[in-house]
Amino acid sequence: MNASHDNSELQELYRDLILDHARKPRNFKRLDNATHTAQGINPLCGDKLRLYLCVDPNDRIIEVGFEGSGCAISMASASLLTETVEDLSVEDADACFGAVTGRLTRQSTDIAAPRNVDLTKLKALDGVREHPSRIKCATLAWHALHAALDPSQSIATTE
Amino acid sequence: MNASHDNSELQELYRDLILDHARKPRNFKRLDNATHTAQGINPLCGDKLRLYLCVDPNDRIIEVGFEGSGCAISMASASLLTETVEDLSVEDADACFGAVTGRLTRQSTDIAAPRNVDLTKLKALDGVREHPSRIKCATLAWHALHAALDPSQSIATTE
Amino acid sequence: MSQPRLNSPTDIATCRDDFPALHQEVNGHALVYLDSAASAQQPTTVIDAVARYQREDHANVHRGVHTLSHRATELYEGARDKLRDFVNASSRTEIVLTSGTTESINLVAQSYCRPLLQPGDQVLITWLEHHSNIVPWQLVCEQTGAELIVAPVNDRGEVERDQLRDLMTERVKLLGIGHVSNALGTINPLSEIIAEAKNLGITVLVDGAQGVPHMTVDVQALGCDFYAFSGHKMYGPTGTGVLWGREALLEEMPPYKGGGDMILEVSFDHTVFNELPYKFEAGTPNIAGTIGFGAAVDYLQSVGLENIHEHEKSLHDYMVHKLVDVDGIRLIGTAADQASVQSFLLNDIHPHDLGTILDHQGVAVRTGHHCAMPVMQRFGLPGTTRASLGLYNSSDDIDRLISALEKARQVFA
Amino acid sequence: MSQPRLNSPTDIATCRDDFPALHQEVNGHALVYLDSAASAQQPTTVIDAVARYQREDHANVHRGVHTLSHRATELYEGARDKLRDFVNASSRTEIVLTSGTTESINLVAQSYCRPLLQPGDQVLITWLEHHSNIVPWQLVCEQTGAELIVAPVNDRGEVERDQLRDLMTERVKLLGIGHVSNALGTINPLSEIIAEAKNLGITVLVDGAQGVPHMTVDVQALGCDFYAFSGHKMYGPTGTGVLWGREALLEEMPPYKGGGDMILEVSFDHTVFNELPYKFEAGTPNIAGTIGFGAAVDYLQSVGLENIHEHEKSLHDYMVHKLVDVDGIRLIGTAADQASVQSFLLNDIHPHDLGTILDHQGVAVRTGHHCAMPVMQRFGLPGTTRASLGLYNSSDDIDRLISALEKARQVFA
Ligand SMILES: Cc1ncc(COP(=O)(O)O)c(C=O)c1O
Ligand SMILES: Cc1ncc(COP(=O)(O)O)c(C=O)c1O
Repeated sequence: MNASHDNSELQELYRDLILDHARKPRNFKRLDNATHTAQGINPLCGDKLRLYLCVDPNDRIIEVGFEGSGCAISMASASLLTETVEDLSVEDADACFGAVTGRLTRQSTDIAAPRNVDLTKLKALDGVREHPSRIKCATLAWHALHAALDPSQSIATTE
Repeated sequence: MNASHDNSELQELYRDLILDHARKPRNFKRLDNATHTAQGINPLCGDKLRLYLCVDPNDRIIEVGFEGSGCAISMASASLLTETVEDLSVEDADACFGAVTGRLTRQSTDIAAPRNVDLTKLKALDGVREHPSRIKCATLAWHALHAALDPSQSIATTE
Repeated sequence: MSQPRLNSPTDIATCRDDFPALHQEVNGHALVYLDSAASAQQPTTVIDAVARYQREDHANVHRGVHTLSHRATELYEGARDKLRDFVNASSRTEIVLTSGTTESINLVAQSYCRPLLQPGDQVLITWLEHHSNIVPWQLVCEQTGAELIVAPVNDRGEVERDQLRDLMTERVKLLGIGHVSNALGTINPLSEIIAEAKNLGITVLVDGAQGVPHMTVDVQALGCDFYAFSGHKMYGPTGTGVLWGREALLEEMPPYKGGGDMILEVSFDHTVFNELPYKFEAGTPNIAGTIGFGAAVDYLQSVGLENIHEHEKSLHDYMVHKLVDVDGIRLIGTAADQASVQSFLLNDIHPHDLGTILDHQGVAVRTGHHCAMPVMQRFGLPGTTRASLGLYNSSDDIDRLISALEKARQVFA
Repeated sequence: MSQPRLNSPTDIATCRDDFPALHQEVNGHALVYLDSAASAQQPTTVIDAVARYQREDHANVHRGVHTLSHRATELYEGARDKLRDFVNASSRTEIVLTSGTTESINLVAQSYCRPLLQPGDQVLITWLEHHSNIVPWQLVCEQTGAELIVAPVNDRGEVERDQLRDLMTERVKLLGIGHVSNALGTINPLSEIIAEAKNLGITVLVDGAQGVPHMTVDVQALGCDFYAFSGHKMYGPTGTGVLWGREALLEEMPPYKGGGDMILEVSFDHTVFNELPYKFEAGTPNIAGTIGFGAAVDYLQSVGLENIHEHEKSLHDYMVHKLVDVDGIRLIGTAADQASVQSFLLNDIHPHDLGTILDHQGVAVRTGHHCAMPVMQRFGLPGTTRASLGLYNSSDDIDRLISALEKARQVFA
């Protein structure tokens, strides 16, 4: 394998968009008025974050925030998540969970994203598919989203 | 390996003397007036016996008995033991323990039997040396003897 | 990285070829291995899966981002998936990997029973049990002041159903019962017994060590709460085992051992335990062994448990048929429903002597109490000689056993 | 049946050839394995000893009169003898075979401490400990009402001796301390610490998981009461380990698990436990793994622990020397006395990302909390990247690490 191939695969994983979101995560804040929250823990590498959602009476997510620490992939994924699900209905947000995790794990390619949601930006995460040990980093925030929307859960792990 | 060799090795182990002592163990009795006693357990096969000694004030073993159940080798060995150590001093009896176990395990050939004791009959047990998993059966009663003479022990196992 | 499997189902008649240990001479005779109930031999696929893992894929599991660590984790967790499928657990979180049946049962005794049992409570077992399904309960009863009670068996070696039923009261907090007796071969009518226990709200642990090698096990259909088994009784490596437990029960139980892997977060004020099944898996596990365990599942499934059951049943019938013709034989264990395990006595020859004489002729049997002293006491015996069959045995093996027994009669004539 | 060993001492420079796993490409690059502190690779002699046993000698141990069972028992107990010799225990009865360090420590927590500890008593550990030397004590303290107290470490990652001394009072019933920190490489000055503890009558357990691979261990000279270690950190199989304990202590302790092999006699009124070490060894053990563990001892002794220590020390010096020249590096763990383990950070690159980038270049390191979260918290870090060296590493491996780190800086530039 030559060095340029090397670099291109690494650059596929650490795209500029990822590095940008990792360095300057959007909506990196605690929401004191959150109606839903959940923690995500990846015991493998110690990634740990808490996701906050404000859901209005019509089941629309009106504000999203997160706090925590972790690798570039998990931070970028959480940051992208906050941009994606803000303003969605709870149902659509959960469908995004299915679509994104299905896409990254290649397990369920048939879960379509909701029509009205554009997941193009999230393709930036596709590089993890070549790095199986990193998939859990990319899905961590999404599992936390799913857990936050499910009243029976409060900690999401990626195991 | 031909059949006659087969048989000869088995007959070496189960000599007539062994089978005779196994079927009609000598001194197979509990001594209610025992001064020393110890149990021998071979957890491998469930052989279990109790040895009784009456030792007089001059440290001479004046009576020996045993009870228990076990394989032919362990019963015959116990029976032969009782014949051997009766009338010996405690010291000589313990020397016999060393000589017999040393001989059977081939570990310490240099432990000589006491001069005044004839261990010839015990050569009948030599067949076990070709059957390593049976050595413990042959030494069980001897370990019990050693334990009985050692005030700090009460159960001897062959492990 | 998983070992190649035949696509066509393996023919049971040729299985013997898959087991290298069977192809050797012992004391000048071709080995006849009739001790599978103690530990089965392993097929080449299992031995190779272990060796290949050690040579190519080894690293610690669950902990690393590097390639070998990922490969090791995938192989290890892949074995868990196979085991889930093998006993039809409803989820992989219910498959706790242990070092064997003994550890699985101790886990339940300490994590489930110890916090629960009060003086006056009872744990119920049967006279048939292996020490591994007795002593853990004795220990926890002593620790908690609860009482161990025991259902008797009849002269054929079957649990006395009426008396077992009478012992099931609301004082009983757990019933621990073997699937198949390793000493006598008795197959317990588990479905009925479990249904009776569950009707009374009694938690049921099945010691499946001797169940899984011989028949299809479906833990959901059985209806028990815990099912424990070992890799080495089913053609896998020793030092591997499973505790299957219902998720709802496992969820409530405190951890058994503390250490790496079983925690999410450790600090000196506050430690958060990991999810199932990892909460019960502290420390670096037996990785290679577990991968071999998975390969053993593949092997059993390629042969087919139905085929194994049928093959062993007809061999066992043949063995009993031949044994009863031997002068001076006495069968111990004659249950109506029996696995391919047979205990017996020959004249007054002590089993240990008989074992030596058979070994001398290349026939490997087990002699003694079979780690089931109480059932030996029940029959008033210090031990028996036991021939136990695996999928690789044949009627030739039985014939060799029979002629070796004849020789023993001569030696002790 | 034991594997052939070279008569001449193995030259450390050629040891690499003995380890098949090291001779492979990962992600298109020759593998550089710098994760031996998580689990070491195994030499061919170990892999072959395991496979040969499975192919030729397997049967259950301690239980059978037949030839295979006897061979298996001899090999298994032979490994115990090698281990006795390896740590210079005064008797083989002091070598309890376990599934690993984690189980060894849990055994002491449950069998030694649990019956002993009262509210008001303390167990003392340090901030350096691995979770396996923390959580078992947390559990037993919770069970008994005793208190877990912790000696701090300084900025170099060394235990604060004065504060450790101050914490040693007559309330402390046990000190649990690592020989070598797996996260920072710190070698604790055990002889002095143990002497202080023993002066006060405090029982001392040493977590030796990271000690045995790197230096000669003499448990009698150390003066501790328990020493726990794992096979897989010293080039043997996972799922194997030892608890060494002083006979007088082991003798007094109740059994840990119940089951086959740990008893002399079982009846429902009265069970007699087996002698040491068997009292603590319930159930069928990891036979093949333990035989491999014995082969690992042979291997280490053929190379010579002095040679290993020297080789690793000079490599570690070289690694530190090279690392400090890398722009943006920060070493974590700079104790005066350090084993061949080095944690570090590179700029603000998260260790997990760094691990991926190194792996991508064939360099296997460990990243994260290393099962030692408290010491990570002590340094205010979620984790580090850790390169740990084994006897098979070379300066080329270090050079590959350094250039891979340079590449990482570019990717995150
Ligand atoms: C210092 C230390 N203690 C304990 C352990 C636990 O060892 P094991 O996982 O083999 O039980 C490890 C390794 O993981 C270690 O490095
Ligand atoms: C019925 C039964 N239960 C439990 C065990 C214990 O299994 P292990 O020794 O693998 O823990 C055995 C085998 O020894 C057995 O036959």
